[in-house]
Amino acid sequence: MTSLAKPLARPHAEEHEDPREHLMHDPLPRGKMNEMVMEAMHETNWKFWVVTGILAVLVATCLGYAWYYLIDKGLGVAGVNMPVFWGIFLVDVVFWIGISHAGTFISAILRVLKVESRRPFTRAAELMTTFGLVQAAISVFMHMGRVWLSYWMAPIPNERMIWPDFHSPLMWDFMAISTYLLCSTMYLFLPLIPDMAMARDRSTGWRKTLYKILGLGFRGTEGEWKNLTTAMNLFAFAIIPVMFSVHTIVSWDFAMASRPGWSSTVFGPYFVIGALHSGMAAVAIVLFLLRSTMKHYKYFIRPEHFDTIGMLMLLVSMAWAYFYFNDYIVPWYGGDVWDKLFQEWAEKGPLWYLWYTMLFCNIVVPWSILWNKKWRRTPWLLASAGILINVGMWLERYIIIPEGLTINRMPFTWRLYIPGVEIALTVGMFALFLLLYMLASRVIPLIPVWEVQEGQEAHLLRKIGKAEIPTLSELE
Amino acid sequence: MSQQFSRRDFLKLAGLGAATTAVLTGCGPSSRYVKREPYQQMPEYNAIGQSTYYATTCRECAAGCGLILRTFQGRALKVEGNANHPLNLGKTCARGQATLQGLYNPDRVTDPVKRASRGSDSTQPMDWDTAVQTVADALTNYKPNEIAFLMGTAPDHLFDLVTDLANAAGMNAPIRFGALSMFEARATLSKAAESLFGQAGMPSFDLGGADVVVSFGANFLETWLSPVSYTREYARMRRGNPKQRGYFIQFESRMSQTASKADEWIPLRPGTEGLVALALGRLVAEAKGGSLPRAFSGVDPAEVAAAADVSLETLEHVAHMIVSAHTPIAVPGGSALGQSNGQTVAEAVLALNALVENVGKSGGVFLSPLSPNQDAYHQPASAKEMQDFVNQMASGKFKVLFIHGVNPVFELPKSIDFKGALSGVEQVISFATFPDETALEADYVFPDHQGLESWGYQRVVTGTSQQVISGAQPVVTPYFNTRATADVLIAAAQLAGGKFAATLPFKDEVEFLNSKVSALMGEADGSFTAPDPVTFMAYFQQYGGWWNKSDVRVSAGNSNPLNRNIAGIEADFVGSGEYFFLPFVSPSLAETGANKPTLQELPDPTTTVMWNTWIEMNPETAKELGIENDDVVKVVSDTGEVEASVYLYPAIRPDVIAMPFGQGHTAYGQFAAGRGVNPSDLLGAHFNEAGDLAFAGTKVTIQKTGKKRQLSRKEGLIGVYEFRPE
Amino acid sequence: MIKKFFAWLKQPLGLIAVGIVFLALFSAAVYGIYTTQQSPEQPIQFPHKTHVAFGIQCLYCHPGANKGPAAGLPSQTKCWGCHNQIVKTRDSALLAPLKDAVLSGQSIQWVPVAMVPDFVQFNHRAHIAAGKNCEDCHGDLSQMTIYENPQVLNMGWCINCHKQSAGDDQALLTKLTDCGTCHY
Amino acid sequence: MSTNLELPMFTNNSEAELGGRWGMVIDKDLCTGCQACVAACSMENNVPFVGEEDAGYGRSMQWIRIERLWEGLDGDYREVKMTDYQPLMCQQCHNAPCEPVCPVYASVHSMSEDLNLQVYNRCVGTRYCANNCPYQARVFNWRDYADYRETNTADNDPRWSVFQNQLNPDVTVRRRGVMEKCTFCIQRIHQAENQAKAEGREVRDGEFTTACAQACPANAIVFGRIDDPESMVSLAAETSRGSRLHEELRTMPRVTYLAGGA
Repeated sequence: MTSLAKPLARPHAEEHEDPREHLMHDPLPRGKMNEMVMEAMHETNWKFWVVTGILAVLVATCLGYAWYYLIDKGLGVAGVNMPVFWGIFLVDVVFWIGISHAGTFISAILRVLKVESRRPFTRAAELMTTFGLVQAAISVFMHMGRVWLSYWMAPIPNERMIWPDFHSPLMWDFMAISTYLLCSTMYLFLPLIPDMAMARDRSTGWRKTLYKILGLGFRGTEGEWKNLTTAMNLFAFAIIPVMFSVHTIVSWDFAMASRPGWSSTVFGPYFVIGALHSGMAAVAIVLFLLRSTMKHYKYFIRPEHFDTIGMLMLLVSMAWAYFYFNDYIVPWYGGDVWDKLFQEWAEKGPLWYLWYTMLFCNIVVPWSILWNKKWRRTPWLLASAGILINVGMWLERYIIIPEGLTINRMPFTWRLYIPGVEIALTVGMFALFLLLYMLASRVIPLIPVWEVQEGQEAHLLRKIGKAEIPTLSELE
Repeated sequence: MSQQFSRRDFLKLAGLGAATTAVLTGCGPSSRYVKREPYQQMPEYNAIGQSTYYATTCRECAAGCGLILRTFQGRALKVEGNANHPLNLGKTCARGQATLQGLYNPDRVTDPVKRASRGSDSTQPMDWDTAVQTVADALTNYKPNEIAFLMGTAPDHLFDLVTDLANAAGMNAPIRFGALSMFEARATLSKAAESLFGQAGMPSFDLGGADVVVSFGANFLETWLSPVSYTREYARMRRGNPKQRGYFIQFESRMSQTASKADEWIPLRPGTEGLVALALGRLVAEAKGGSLPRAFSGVDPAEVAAAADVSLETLEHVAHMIVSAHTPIAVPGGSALGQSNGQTVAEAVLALNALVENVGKSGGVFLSPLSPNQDAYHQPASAKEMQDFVNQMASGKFKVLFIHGVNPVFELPKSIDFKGALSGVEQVISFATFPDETALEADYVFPDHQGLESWGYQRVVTGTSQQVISGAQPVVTPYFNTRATADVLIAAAQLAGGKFAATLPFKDEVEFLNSKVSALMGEADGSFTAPDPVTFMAYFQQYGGWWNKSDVRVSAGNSNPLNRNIAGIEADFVGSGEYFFLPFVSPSLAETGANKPTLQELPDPTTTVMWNTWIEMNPETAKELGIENDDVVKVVSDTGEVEASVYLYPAIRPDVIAMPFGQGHTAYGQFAAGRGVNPSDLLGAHFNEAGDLAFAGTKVTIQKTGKKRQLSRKEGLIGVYEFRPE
Repeated sequence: MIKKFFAWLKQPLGLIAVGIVFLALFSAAVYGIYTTQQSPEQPIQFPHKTHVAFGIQCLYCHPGANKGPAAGLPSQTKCWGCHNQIVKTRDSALLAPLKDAVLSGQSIQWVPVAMVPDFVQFNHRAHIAAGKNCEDCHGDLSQMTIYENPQVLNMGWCINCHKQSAGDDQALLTKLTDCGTCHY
Repeated sequence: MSTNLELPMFTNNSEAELGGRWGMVIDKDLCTGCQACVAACSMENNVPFVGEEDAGYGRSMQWIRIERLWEGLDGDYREVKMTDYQPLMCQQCHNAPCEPVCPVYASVHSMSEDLNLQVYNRCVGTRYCANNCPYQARVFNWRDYADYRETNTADNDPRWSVFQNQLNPDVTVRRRGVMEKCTFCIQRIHQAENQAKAEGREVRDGEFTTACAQACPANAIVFGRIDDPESMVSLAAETSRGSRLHEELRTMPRVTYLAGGA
């Protein structure tokens, strides 16, 4: 990690490279940069609206109508049955929470570790956290048999002497997700304030009103900056344990249950790593999409950033592989008959191909692509690897949840799960995620301009002098 | 400004709070849409909010189990067994439990109707006066010998009424039939008993007192004769004696539900049951020493073992079990009797009992006692008699046919063309409760009450050593515009006048019932005594029947049943196919269950299939034919063909194909119609010596269709067959 | 447009409008609760207070209360049995529905007022056995014509009383606050 | 607005009171798999039917299922043996895995009866309890199976509602999205207890029984008080043939299975 933390600390080792390849060494005037970001936000062509329209229709039908249908008819329209009481909804919950992890991880950990190359893409990642959590929460609600009573999970004082049960891992989940949603939204918002202020000064009409509200009257005085930096640093440190705890708690939904294949002590770290695995990959995809669709973003998002993410992906993939086989070998060696049957079922059952696809996507793909620096720096290749990794991680959750539920201690009941309306709802959720992201790209700058400028200025300072002048972030 | 905002906030909060409270308190203005109706006049035996319990008799099969019905505010809620009833001692089977769904069923015939044309769905509702007049006209407009009655095996009081009517008026004697009696081969059993013991009657097997039970295809835990009492006796055999657990051996080519409870299931080649019984007899007789009885002298155990595809060691082992047992018993039944040599099989097995000298003893065979108001054993019509009846119908001998409580269009094999023969009958009047296939072919349907709305009694034919007449009374008022058939006949007889009126000089069904039952008042040994007929009848309904207190075990009249030849012939099989076809009665559906959704959804005990028909096939056979689970195959016999999904059943001989009877209705309500297939379509008109249908005497071929139709199973295939934990 | 609307909302007129909307919502909610607590339209405006004033015990007409779950409605013949003998009521126009019902054999369609939802298994007998009086839950019927609920019959109300009845008896408290006591 | 967390139902079950209250003994040697208990249970407890397709997909609602497995499947068909039928309903564990996982206390332990309760009106349908039940004894209302209202009909047949005449008023009719399971016929328990209380006595052994035990023709199911050492169920559970399902999980079920011939 320390080597990652100082990518520019040894520029001489890569002297043959054009120093302008690095964003930090390729500064533009501040006004120009601000204009670029604003332009990317404002200029919307017809393709954007076509895609938005399609997504909106998808959301309305696949999510809105399908969910109405699900509530009206009951969960029978989904594929869940006995013994697979949890289906794709829960797969989606874990998946989206996993996705939401990378935002915080990239932003907070890299901020804490002062990694310079994080600067342009923290916002995009943080936004992913918030929107991913929205999807996760929706999935939880869709999963419930009587969603209209879901407020019973909240500890509302009442005269009936009934509380939610704090023994229940689902309760912890509920708490963890809401905490995380709150924290990550605030963590998204804090670095957004200067940019909102910047946008406020450069826009008119309803946007001006909006940015006026969101900018909280930020004017950029010394005191404001100081407070903001303090707040951001505090949040960056504080949100890391929250992030780790959330996915650990999600894993406890499974690890606390007494089911073969679930009751595993390694699930906590394993799920966190799995979340990072899919989250990193998702960041790669999102960066690729932003870079290729948003005007001027090729300037901000460069191969060096893909390189950073690619290295992280490789590292996380290796860690994931370690945990996966740890989780695999222990029951295999431990010899519990039900655990073994579950493994046998996943590998040799009718859905054996899912297991192999998962391993291929999660291990073979990253290991064969990401070791090469040149390939790492190829955005489309990294994005493709990201898509495959996400497919693999989704399958991993699919194997744990619906496939794992097939195998229980009552062999008489073992039955396959065939998804029903969940498929439409999952498609709808992906559409909603994209739609939210696209709409957000119209109202908030997806590049934290001030952070980039801050970095560039620090590096400019450094280039002027002959002596070793430390970077701004090292000064902090 | 801020003050105003806070006021608005306050209002907002207050409004929200009120609305939430309204929703959350569950105040549900729905209470405003409910109406409560008080009793017009409260029945004196009712208490508000309390359930009332009535004793009655189950009509889901002819066994005659006593029920206690829990009723609440005029609705029947729950079937419970009558704990005092000697047949079932408070227990019920699944079909008895579901009889409520026959009562409260949307598909019942709600009014008397006239059918536009036979087989058509369009009907014209009538009023009951016209209906009664129609029956009266039918009685008077035709010569008595042109009128025929076809009745089910339940209820007995109606049969008695019709018998009286027919006898007095010179009509054809009513004939009774039922799918269960056909598949139980009752005629075979009683004729075998007669030929061996010299006395007709239904043999009863005291399993509870036996310590080794050797059953030849008898499915006594499923539908055979009286499943509830036999299941109880089975339990007594197993655990009744704390010192020794009874041992149970079943010879059957397929592991039926009964066989699945056996300690040893010995699959033999179909048709060799008689030979095996004789061979066992010889081995037992030899082991016991003394002279070899004539009955067993003609067989060679080694040859029999080869013919039956059972090892000689197995036979010797079974013989050893019998010899060393204290009270062994052999039971014939099920498919063993449904062969061309069924009566021989029954005789051979009964002879085995005679050999071990258990006839008339505890733990042995005895003839079931006759019911109190019965002078001779009446068995239901055998299939052969039904064929004769059908032939008479086709030839136009009958001008009027009354049908009650039986569905021959569905139950009889297609080759005995009941439906076609109906065209020879001018007027068909059905008293069906349900719009079944036969009612669909009737000109008029004058619906009878469902069993729980009816008066009556049922004689207990077998299953207990006491003489039992089981009483039925309505537990609820009729739900639809139906009328008791006995009432209709009595009213019609009054209208018809003459001999008819003289035979049935009753006000209604209840009066007829009294006349039949109150004669028992004088019996000293009865379960209750009463000073006068009114009290007697009140007790009769209250206790759910009358029975005598002491056991009546009728033992054989013939002193030496073994001194005779039993021809150990092998059964003949009809058809050119290579697979033995073995239809069996579905334990949950049987005759009358298919219209009840709860019974449709009860898993079959052995295969756990629900809601449909399946074809049982050994996985080896299927592999040879390239068939997998749920593949639809066509089963073809000489007389018909049916298509159904395959269940790969591991415990069946590879040369046997089995199918449950009970599905395949084309009418009979929304839960039965169009569901599954009827195996009796495959059966030809082949009979055994006693005239019972040789239903297990057919050979069939299997053809693949290339289609697949998923069977609904309660079991998961994965855990039960594929990834089995060791 | 939206901006204008919000600006308008801040004006006194707008505030009044907002106030009216919320008042309407609030009163609708209050009315909703109010209606459920009011006596509904009944086929016969049955005067409980008159009957109580005559000294008729509750259990005379609702005899199920100390025997089983439901207190029950009196059968029509029971009503008519008395009213038939009182000349004044025999031909009273107010009791015409009762007379019609008795003579025609139809049932009077009473609207239940004290109702618990289907998932609550309420048993009168246990409450009577525990020493509760009718008026503890149903209020003072000598003041009512048609019955109306004196309080909201909801779970908080039930539990509250259960807790008070149990007092310091832990075993009784366990029993009386057990979910399975009322819900199954 | 009292929220006293120290109420008994919120405290954890300790192992101090292992005695239990109601229990069941099922003799697998006697069970003939006849399904009478299943039918009786469905009729007593308003268990709806679900139709062919849903039933085949593992959604049938019966609170009891009769399991059977095979032995010797790999050998000759003569060697194939069916295991004993095993009627399986909620085992009413003392340490029930279904209880702590419910976020809303819908799956809760009845401390007064020592039974597992499923409070239908509290259930929000997370189905976690069903996942965590080692016996897979819980069933879920995937659709409105029991909705026999006239406006909500099968094939728009208004007579559909005829079925509702049979519903037991002592048992809640469940709607979609709710978990349910065997209750040991708690309505009968309460009725017997009320009756006994009114008569000033304890509930007598054999005074009442569950619907399944009542129907069982083989008398394979015995129900009663297990805290009374003289009761039929206690005596039956004492034998050496008794065992409980998945005892290794320490769920302490209240159902004892008797197996084997001896």
